[in-house]
Amino acid sequence: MSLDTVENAAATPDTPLPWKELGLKEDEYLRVREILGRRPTGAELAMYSVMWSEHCSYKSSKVHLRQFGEKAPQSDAMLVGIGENAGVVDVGQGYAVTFKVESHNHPSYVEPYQGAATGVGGIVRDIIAMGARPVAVVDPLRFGAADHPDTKRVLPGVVAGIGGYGNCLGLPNIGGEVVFDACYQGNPLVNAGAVGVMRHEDIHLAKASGAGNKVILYGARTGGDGIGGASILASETFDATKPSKRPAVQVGDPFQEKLLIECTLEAFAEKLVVGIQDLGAAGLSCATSELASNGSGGMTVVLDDVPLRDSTLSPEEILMSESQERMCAVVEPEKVERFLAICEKWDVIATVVGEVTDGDRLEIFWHGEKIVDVDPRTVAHDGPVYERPLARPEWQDALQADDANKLPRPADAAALKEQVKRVIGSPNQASKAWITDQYDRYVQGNTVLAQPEDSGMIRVDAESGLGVALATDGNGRYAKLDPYTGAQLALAEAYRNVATTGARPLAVSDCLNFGSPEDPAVMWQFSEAVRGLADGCRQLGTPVTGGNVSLYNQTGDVAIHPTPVVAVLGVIDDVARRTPVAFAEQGQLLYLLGDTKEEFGGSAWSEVIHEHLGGLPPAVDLERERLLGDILISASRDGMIDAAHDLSDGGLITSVVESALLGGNGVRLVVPEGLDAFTFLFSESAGRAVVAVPRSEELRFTDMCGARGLPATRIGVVDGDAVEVQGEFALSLGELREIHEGTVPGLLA
Amino acid sequence: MTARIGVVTFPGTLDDRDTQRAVGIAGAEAVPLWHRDKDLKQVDAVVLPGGFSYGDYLRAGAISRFSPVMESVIAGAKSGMPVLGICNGFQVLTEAHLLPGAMLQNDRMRFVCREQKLRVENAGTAWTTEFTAGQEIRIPLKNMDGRYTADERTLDALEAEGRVVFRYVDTNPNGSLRDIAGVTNEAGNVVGLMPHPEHAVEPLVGSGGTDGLGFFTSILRKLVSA
Amino acid sequence: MARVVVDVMLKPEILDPQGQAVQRALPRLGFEGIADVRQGKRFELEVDGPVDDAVLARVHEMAETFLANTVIEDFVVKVES
Amino acid sequence: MARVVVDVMLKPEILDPQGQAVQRALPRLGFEGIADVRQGKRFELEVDGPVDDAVLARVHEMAETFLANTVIEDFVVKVES
Ligand SMILES: Nc1ncnc2c1ncn2[C@@H]1O[C@H](COP(=O)(O)OP(=O)(O)O)[C@@H](O)[C@H]1O
Ligand SMILES: [Mg+2]
Repeated sequence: MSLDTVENAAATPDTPLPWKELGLKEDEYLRVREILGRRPTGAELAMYSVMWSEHCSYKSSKVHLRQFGEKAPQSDAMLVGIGENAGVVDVGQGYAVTFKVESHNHPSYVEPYQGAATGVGGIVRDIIAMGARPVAVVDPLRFGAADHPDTKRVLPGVVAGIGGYGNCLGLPNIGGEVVFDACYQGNPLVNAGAVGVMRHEDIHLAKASGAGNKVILYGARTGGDGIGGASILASETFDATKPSKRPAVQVGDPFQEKLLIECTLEAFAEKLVVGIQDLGAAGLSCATSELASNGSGGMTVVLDDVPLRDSTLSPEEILMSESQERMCAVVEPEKVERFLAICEKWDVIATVVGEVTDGDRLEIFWHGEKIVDVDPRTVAHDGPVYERPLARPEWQDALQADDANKLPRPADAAALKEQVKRVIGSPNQASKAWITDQYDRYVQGNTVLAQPEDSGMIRVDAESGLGVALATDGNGRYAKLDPYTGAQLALAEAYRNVATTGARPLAVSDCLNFGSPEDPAVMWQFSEAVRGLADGCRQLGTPVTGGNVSLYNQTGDVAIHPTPVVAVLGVIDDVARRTPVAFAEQGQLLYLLGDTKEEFGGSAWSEVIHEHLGGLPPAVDLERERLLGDILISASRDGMIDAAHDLSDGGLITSVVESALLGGNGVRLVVPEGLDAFTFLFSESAGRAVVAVPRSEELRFTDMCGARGLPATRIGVVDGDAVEVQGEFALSLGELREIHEGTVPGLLA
Repeated sequence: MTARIGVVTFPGTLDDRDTQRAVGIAGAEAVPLWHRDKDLKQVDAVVLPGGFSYGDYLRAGAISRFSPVMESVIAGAKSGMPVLGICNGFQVLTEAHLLPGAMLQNDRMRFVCREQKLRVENAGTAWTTEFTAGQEIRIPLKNMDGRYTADERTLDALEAEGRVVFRYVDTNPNGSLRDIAGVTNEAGNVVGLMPHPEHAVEPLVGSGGTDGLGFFTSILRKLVSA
Repeated sequence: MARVVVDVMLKPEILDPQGQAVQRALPRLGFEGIADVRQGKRFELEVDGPVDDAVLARVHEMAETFLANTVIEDFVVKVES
Repeated sequence: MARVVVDVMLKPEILDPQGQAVQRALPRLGFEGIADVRQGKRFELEVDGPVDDAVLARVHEMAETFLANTVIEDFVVKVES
């Protein structure tokens, strides 16, 4: 097709365009025509189609996500809320922290290494775009069954990709999750999160203001990455079946991204940047339309000036390219030279490609002709919004009626011991060191806690000891049984993990992984999960600062378990006060905080021993979570406890074994009155933690719990070199270590 | 007057800030050096820190070795200036032929990050006098290309001349020949090792120990008493 | 024993950060006039017995399913003489 | 534009875990009869102008000083036709 200019489009209203092949619905295409008052040019169609995609426009999820704003608790900590590249919270002493989680699920299934690697790259650019220095990454992961052959293809590649990219960027990996479940067989979930730190005055936003300011594209050259669709526009025939020479897979270049981080931060430090935007999904289409629509004026862009890796790219393809490791900055004219000099210092290619105007149009030129002339808001913000039908699945009642509490329990002590071994050695409860040892957790020299601690913790200020903690959690089994409660349990667990290390939870980010929004059952799960999370955040006083939605995670008609992954960020005044997981001192007393009930729905025990999923998930009591958190934080601050570990999937026995193995010390446990050994060891009641109390602090600690009304039950002592449950069984640390640490290498090596 | 210790930044260097901090904690003055500058700013010693300079593309250290700053480092090293290469810095030193041998991908073909036990074999180099021979220390190790390799003759010579400075104990994490974790040149002023002493200088962060501090106090003592 | 070689290169449209890093370093080392560098892998396979069409077909299959990642890489099978 | 290829392989006496891992995996994948596998690197250089002896000599030097680490690797320079 010859160049499709704006003029040409106005003159040829009837030229058919491949809007369908680009993923637009007919009414959406008609909206575009209505907005423009003519047919779009090929380039305009390219822009609208990517920006109005589910991924970029949140068209199915928007109506639900609004609750995060509407129900947001009052929080003085919130500096930048939902809608920017990432939210920003105040952590005191003039520091601000930004954090976010994103998904790279589908690319990681196609090409595990590169898919996961570019996922890390994308989330880190979001953090830089806020003005922050990235200080850590986390990686919540979910794979198919541990023993499925395809898991052996996907998992090692994903882990190597996350490590390959993150390690090369110099970002410590401080936490994450690894979950195996057959429901993720064709849809692994590769979520990646990042945290960044800045001073308050360094916060930057994605907006282009000030007529005459220059738009600078810098970083990698633009290639034909991820533009399968746009290539149709470039062809004569609009033939979608023609094999595309454009790569379907993006290859990451972490070295380039490291340079991008350094030169961007240097430009920030010299106050050279008016507005900034990373290039992720939808590439230049997204960056230019968002920068322009968030600013005060319009923008012109000359596409011929974009540095290309592939000279055969058409203008439509350049606009849609998702080539990695690129950023876009708006810079005042007199500062351009200095900005370019900094890029040159870091060997980063930088080019002025456009200018902010005092109009209100985004105009894009190619070979001197105008090929785009749009109101940028209509591209970036006025995408379609759907109220998709939702319906509670008809199987939900039967699932909940299939009560896990009725499953046969171990008949005697020998059977109990056997089941403990099976649960501890099950892929989901076993040590993930084989995976996390592939991640650098020390780089930057500020890592206070990393895996396998309850939350990662980074020192922010070496003088004062100010630090931040981050934990991510999600349990798809719970959410399948009850999405509302499941989302709250994910929030509660991440909140508890942060508090267990002694940090005060401040804010939340999330990554909502679900099946197809066109399935009313999935949409119901989604709406319930969002409602649960929003209600929970209001109650706990931790606002949602941003997040990500990943839909269409399904194989054929079968969706994954609804999997809301929740990240909680906390702050600690002095990292010297942090509480680790390991039982480090013999003789210390073990206390169980919280109430233990018979709650086995969705439990690890029901999964491992009975391959069962049914019943109701554990009940949530967020006031109790808050009280537990307050106690753990006070106890850490006042030096009353030396170790703490939250209880979650796998129950008390799993947590105690982990703490014992990490500290290299055994424990003697006594089943508390009123509980049977089985429930004591395996129940997954929420709102609980186990703590190790020095004898000298026992009274002070139990007095505090008593005064504030938190049940604290003495359950044993750190002692010997075995995990012993009195009157039931004992397992030596050596045997436990073999079971716990041998499973994952055995599956993957 | 305290010693001035240069810390080089190549594109892709990661542990430069940590190394500067470690130098400062030891009581010396850290002087940042940039790869494009031949000027060593009159430093008394140089550290090449860890990271992925040039992405470790081609081979770890292979591209950095040709940078302008390395011309001066090579000249300085040959005339006795103390030089320490940590991880990627060690790789640069072997690529620059200031240290014998070469580094290959770990035998397990995965990145490895762990707390590593080492034995100090030579406490006489510029960077190890605060240790005693035979002492065991724990510092973090993290690398993809850490398998130290040289031909048998070279290895025998290194052993005979006491130029193996550190050896891995308990676990050989990357398949290094003869468990070698670090070596020195004939003069003992240039030392390279794979593990990261700069991540073990404060009790609270990194691996939690302070066994790495000895590297920096060793050089400080040598320079100040010289 | 005969040797069969499999050369695996990134597809031309795929970004090759390694090759680019090499290319950008060359002028600094005094090597001008190299317009492009691509870096790939070379596998040398020592085959028991003679290399006939059947063996080559098997190596081809091996390359396709295992040695190369055909999502991003192309490969060529050659008999080394 | 002409193409010059530099093949870089580990010296025979150097352990090649990547090659070994490939070799070990082959029988599991149903490929028998491969006695040894070595994995190396292949560089494709696009040269501006004709490839004469002077150019080849320069590429040779480039390989020796830069593309290969001759402590552990051997290399071969070839003109691709
Ligand atoms: N993919 C991963 N990357 C980094 N750390 C991980 C990963 N998976 C698990 N971890 C870490 O391992 C530890 C145990 O994980 P998990 O049992 O899921 O913790 P919890 O149940 O307390 O949330 C935690 O410190 C967690 O951050
Ligand atoms: Mg935990």
